[in-house]
Amino acid sequence: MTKERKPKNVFKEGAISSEFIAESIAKHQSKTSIGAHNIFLGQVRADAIDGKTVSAIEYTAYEDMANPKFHEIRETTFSKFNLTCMHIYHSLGTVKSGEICLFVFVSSPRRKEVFKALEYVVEEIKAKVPVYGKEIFEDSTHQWKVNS
Amino acid sequence: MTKERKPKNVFKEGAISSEFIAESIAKHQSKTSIGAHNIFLGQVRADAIDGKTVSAIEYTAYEDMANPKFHEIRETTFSKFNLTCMHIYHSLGTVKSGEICLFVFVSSPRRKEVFKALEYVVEEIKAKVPVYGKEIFEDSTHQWKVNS
Amino acid sequence: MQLQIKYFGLIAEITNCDKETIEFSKTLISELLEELYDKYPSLKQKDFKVAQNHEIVSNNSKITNPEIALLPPFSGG
Amino acid sequence: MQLQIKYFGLIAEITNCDKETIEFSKTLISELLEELYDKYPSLKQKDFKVAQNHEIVSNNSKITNPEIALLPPFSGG
Repeated sequence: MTKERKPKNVFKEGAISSEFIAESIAKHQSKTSIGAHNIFLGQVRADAIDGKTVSAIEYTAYEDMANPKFHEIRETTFSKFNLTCMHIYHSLGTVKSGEICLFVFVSSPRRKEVFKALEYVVEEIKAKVPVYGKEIFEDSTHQWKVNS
Repeated sequence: MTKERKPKNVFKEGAISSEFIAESIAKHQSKTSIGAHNIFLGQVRADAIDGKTVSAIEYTAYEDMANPKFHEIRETTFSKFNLTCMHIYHSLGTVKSGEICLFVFVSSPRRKEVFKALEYVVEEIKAKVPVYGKEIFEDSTHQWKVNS
Repeated sequence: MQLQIKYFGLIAEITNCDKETIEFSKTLISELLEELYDKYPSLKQKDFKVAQNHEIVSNNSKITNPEIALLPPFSGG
Repeated sequence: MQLQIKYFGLIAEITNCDKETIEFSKTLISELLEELYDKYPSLKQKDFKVAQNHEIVSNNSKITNPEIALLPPFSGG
């Protein structure tokens, strides 16, 4: 891929709405070389831990490192897979349980590519991007989220 | 899984709109055991074949067989993967290039499950469900779509 | 026995109809196909499978259901 | 040299601040960590990595940038 892509700000304040996702899908209808889209959505779970229930996650990030890391992941993914486009959005701040905190969207002429690419991107984000989730319980106590 | 799921009508007349997809996503915000959604969207490509461009696909199906097959795929997928829910919609009739003709939506507490489950469902649909796509060119000639 | 034969996709273009009822006195799918090949010779060159009771069946199968479908390769999604 | 140290997640709770500026006269990450362990003894029990120039670096690395970040395990997504 020779086309140059500029680093974008991946972060959005608060939850990612279903309307935002719909607009993003609709924008791709003019790209008629696309045959397959694959979308990953991370949703905040109301996990019960020691009798207390998670009511929200508060996300913070080392943004100066996270945005370049997201960009690096984008570039590597474009070089590994035949994708037409890719979009990544991650929440910062408070996201309530049931709301969406991560939106990854890949598109390609062929379906085999999007399956491989999407899983790659999501795993890379989890492993390489300095984002922190603070699980807030209903009684306002908290614990730091650990990815599994 | 002991919960019984009734066969649904998977088919929708015409293209699947981004608003419909958004509503489907929004409905899952009350299911707070979900941590990960994975969505596959099939979009009609404006393929150029022998100098002619596909402007639409007209879908027909052996519905009496297709709906039970979709149901069978749902049941098998639920038994193989730890999913909270699954939705499948396929277009019948005319879907223009750039529009969406297949919408598969799986949700689980954990992301690893949704990646495996979604690819499984999509491949099963392609292989086992009697649906036919007639590619309509701009000059109104046509050819029958072949899946790769 | 009266059979209703359903045709789909490219096959329906060859038969020029989506379904038809035929009188059939033999027992196997392969025998039905022989009759259909007589009626529509260009069917022979085409790739399709036969479904009975909404399942793909082999040509050696007995006909047990009055509805038989001729299914060219699927192209959904 | 003046260093700005940034703290995140659980680490920022231990240091009770998101960032601080410290005067540092040695050369290695490991030497910086010794000073931080003196200041925040409970840091020693915690799992974290050190980033310089927005990349994870080993404790043997030389400090070349005035911004250093202490990063506990990531939990995005």
